Amino acid sequence: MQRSDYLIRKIIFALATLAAVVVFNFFLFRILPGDPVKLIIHSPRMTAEAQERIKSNFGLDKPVWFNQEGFQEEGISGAFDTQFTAYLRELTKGDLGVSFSTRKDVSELIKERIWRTVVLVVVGELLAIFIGVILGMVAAWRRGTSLDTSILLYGLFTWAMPTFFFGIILLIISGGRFPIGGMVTPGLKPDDGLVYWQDVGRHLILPTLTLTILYLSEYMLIMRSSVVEVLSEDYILTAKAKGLNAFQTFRDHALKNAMLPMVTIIALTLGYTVGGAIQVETVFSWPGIGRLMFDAVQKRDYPVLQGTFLILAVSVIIANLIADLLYAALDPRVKPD
Amino acid sequence: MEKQPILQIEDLYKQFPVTRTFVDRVKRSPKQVVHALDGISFSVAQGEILALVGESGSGKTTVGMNVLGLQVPTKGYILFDGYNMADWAMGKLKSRKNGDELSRLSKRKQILALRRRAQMVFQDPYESLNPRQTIWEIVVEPLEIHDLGLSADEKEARVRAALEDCGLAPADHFWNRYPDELSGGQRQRVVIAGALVLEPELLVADEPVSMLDVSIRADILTLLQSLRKTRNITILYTTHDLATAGYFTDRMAVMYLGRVVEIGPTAEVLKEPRHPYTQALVSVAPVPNPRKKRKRMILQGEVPNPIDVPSGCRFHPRCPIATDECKITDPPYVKITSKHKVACLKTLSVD
Amino acid sequence: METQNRIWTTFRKKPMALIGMSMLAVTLIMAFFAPLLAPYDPNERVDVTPSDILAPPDARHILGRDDAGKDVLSSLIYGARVSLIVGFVSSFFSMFIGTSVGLAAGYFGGRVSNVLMRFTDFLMVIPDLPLMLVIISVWGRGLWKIILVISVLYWTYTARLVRSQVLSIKERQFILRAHALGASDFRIIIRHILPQVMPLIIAQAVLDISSSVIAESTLSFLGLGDPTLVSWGMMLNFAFERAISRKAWWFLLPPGIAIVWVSLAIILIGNALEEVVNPRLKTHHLFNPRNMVSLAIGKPPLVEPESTSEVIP
Amino acid sequence: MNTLEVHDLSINYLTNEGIALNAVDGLTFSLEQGRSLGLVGESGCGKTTVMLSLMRLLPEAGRIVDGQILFNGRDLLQISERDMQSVRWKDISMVFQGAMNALNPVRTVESQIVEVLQLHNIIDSTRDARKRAGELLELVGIPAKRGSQYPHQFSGGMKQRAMIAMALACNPQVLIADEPTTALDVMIQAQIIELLEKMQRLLGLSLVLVTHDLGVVAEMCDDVLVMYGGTVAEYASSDVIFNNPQHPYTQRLLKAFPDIAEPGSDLASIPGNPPRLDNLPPGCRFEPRCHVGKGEPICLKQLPPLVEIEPGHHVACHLVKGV
Repeated sequence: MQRSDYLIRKIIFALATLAAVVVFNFFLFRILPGDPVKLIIHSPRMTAEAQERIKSNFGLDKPVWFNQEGFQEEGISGAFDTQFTAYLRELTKGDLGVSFSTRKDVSELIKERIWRTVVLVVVGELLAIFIGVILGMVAAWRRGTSLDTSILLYGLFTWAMPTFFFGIILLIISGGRFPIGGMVTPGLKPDDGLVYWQDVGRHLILPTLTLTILYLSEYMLIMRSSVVEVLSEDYILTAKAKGLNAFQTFRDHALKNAMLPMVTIIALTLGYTVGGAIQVETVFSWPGIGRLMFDAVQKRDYPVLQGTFLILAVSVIIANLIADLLYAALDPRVKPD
Repeated sequence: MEKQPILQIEDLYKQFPVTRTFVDRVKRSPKQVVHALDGISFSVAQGEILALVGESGSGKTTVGMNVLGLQVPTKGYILFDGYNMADWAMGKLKSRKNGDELSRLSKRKQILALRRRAQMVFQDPYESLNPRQTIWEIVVEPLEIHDLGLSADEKEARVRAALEDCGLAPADHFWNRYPDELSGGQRQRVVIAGALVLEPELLVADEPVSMLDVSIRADILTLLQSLRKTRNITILYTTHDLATAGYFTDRMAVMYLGRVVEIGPTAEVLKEPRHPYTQALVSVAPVPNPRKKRKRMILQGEVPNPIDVPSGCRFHPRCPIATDECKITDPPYVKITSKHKVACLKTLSVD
Repeated sequence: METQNRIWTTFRKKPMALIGMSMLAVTLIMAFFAPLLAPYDPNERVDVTPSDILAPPDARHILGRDDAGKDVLSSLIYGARVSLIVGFVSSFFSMFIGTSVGLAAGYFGGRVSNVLMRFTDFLMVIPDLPLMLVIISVWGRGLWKIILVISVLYWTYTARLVRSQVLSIKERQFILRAHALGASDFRIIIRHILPQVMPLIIAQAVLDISSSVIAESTLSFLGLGDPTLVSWGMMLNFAFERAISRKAWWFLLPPGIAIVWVSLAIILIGNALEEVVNPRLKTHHLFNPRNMVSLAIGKPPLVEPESTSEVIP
Repeated sequence: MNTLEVHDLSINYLTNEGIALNAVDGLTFSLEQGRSLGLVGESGCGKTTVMLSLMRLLPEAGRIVDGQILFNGRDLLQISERDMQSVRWKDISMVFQGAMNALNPVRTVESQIVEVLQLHNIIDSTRDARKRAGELLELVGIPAKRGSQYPHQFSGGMKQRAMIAMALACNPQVLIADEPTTALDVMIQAQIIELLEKMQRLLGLSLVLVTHDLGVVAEMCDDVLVMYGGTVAEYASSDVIFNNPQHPYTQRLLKAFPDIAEPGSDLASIPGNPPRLDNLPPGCRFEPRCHVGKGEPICLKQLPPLVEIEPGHHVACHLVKGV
């Protein structure tokens, strides 16, 4: 398949998905019953000044979709003077509205916390992939032995385990050896230098462990079946016939072919991992985007909910695109012929 | 009495669009088309067995699909018993003769009437039977699709007759079995029985023996040949193996890149092939005796891409006796005998 | 149809299936006979003294009491109902929608199928938990709303699976044969395509039950469960903050273990079914060749092979 | 001394339940340097099993339970796996039937040839190895620059040529070809046959051709070994087999093969079906289908020994009297 064709198709799909998410996000909070927007304006804890700012910024006084009078007066430009265009304008400026409960700018809240979730997810995910791939290879190699069945049972078990409950179990079992909540022991400040970051690191251990232990089983099972499938291909018999020993055959012929499906699977499960991060941040009160979303759910803080959902969805879409491009680079069959 | 041809193919063209990528659309590069068939004309008499021979990409299977109405020609037409096959396959038959009851039937009924009279035998005995159906369900299915108003006993009788005519006797020893319990040869017999149960007049056999072991091929070929006598069936036999065609077919059409380059009585075409391509194919067919080794006329290169067909005579790039003239003119048919004609400019000089 | 019960006989013999089915049976009985089994009615108002809050297990409350002083065991038993209902119903919906979309897109193809599949890909890319959180927190909480949201998000995987299967089956020769016989599209789908795809759909649907159970418990844990019903996720939500500080394991652990129990039971069944439907490859080329040459054994006496399937000459 | 000698080779397959099914029984043949042997038989006759056993590449369930495989006098069944690895491709190399995916799809064709050159230290520097790979591709009719392309960019015929180039890389003494032409068009088939013949003459290779196609064997092979149900039916020079066949199976097989030179001549196929491994008769494996020996008590009970009825002509049939 033409590579340029593959890339264009993937990029267009990603852009279309982004647009769809933005539109979906806008409508979600206006169409559904109990129009939350009105709620934002008239909630008791909003200062008059903040209400005014939101009203003007988000053009809440204007019609949602098509501006009738604006059309008569200024023609086309008038017609588009609506809530939706205001929403888009604010979005491009990075203004996601004001938090209903903390009255801080949503974009500020997110900017402050995003790297914490990124660290958690990236570290957890990389460890899960790394260990999962290795265990998967071992299981495929030793297929049919007791090691293989025990790895399979471990996989089934973690598949049945809700992430948040596994977090709770780790919390109980660790029994104080590791910090069980928050990001840093109170009193330490970032400018304390290394000591501060070491402390953050220790707080990161349990949440990351939860993600890693649960998600490595998915990669392991997929890697195992992919390796077993690749190892039964004709070109592996050719390699063996060429005089390569088992290890050389595996390294030079089986590995790359087995890794290809892994890239697509990782892309597919990214959305799932983000869901896991929300649960882990809730259980260990790790102050990332996930926790922010959880609090927003509890307090009905719609602007924050809207903002966090947008950020999470957009980051997963971009990560997916990257995985697709990586696949195109790895698989020669997608090269321009 | 010259038998009235059951099948008439006039100037048949079949082209498949090439899927356009984004880049093509952006650059608005010209639409490309695969020239599967580029003007085929021949007719088949009632009860005749015609072989369509050629390498992959010659279009022999496409002819079979169009003859059965499973594909609709891009240009030209096929007459089956006087009806236009393309219209019939779409159920849009215009009344051919006055008082013709067929064209008054509904679309679905017309298509069923066509399917009853023209059936197909497939290449891969392992793939052409639904592994989840018993032999009985496979062979009786056509009777369920076409409710011919048969009672249960009549259906059983028909299935039994079809199975036993195909050499699977006693029938009740087989019909409760599943395909994976039978050998390749037996499975191919079930496929043929499935086609016979509707008592068709035309059978298109697409490479029916190429997947079978040599020792059981002859039986299937003899079975196909016997159908002409026992059931008065006309057979279109497509294959790449000239030797099997030589064994049981009356006439042979040699195809290259969507065209018939030579057509004539099988024995004649095999004994004195006149088209250079046929000569090469015959010379290259392996003969099971080292003493009869013949000089092989091996054509270099591969069958060209059917998207951009070579100019003039399409065989000229690989033809050993091609001249400049062959590069420009598309060769018309030259009559060797009343039934044997060749599309090659160099035929006469070859005598 | 012999192959159907061939699947059933091999499935029944697999140990994983037996364990899974018995575990599931226990849960089903618990859910069905909840009123008889549960010592107390969890919805009943109970006058509570401070000492009753998170009271440890005693004779009258085998699993102690929760943060509202109610009997943990009774809530646990009633909680099974929500999990099983959500699990089975949303899995059925996602199987039904996914199969029809996958079948239509796979068999008929064309513009409609492209739009359908692009929409499926779109839904698959969006992270599902955040989307569920957003929809439910705006739309309002309720058992049926949870079921709908889960089904809408989980049918995409089934759709893709069914579509790829249908595409590969459609190319096989016995489908061309059915066309040549004059079979209608409807008949081809019902008689030739579905029987091939059905076992895979069922295996996937079973696995979907467990993912729906987990999704429901996660939503409930994050505070979006149906407030009017007792569910394990909700119990964990209440238990989470208070129980840990008070070390009330008897309230915190049972609901979580119950969730794992149900979803593990279903996964064991689903995995056993998956193993029967497309058995995983056993042999490949890179095995230890040490006993390929075993001349020591010498030619064994020709064992009289009992004819497994006697082929007619 | 013969390049390759096989004595009384027997191979079983273990089913999952551990039952040993006999796939090859008492196979014996020899191959001199530069000569070609056709291993002919129908599906399930064990010819592919024999071929794989020569390089000890049987699948996991395969067990070589008896016999010797002498390569230049050295018994390949007695050496370690490591030593066998240095024999594979250096002394004996192979061309597979399904060349379609016998090449690694994610590596260039050239790199797969360079790999084997360096593995057996024919050429150590990558630059020279790449040059040699280009020469090999040109030798089999593929432009050297196409070496940097991937297998999916090659047609069926081209892939088979690339396989042959790879098989010749370490100039082996024996080249084994497993149905090299089956999946190809008639004309490409002829090109591949011609190429193999040329390579054999040019490099003095010994060739083992495994096929079900008697025509291809007649074109290419000096000697022919006809296999049936895992045993040798008849083994002689190609001229003898095709013109003076003694074993009933060989006779009927030749009659079942349509000859293009005499179109319309009658064909007689052999009744019944090839035997299945899990259903082998105790006596002569061909007895159920044999027009001569069917029902004969000796054929029913006893496996016929391979007898040299005349120099160089071996037949395994009770009813063929030694000359």
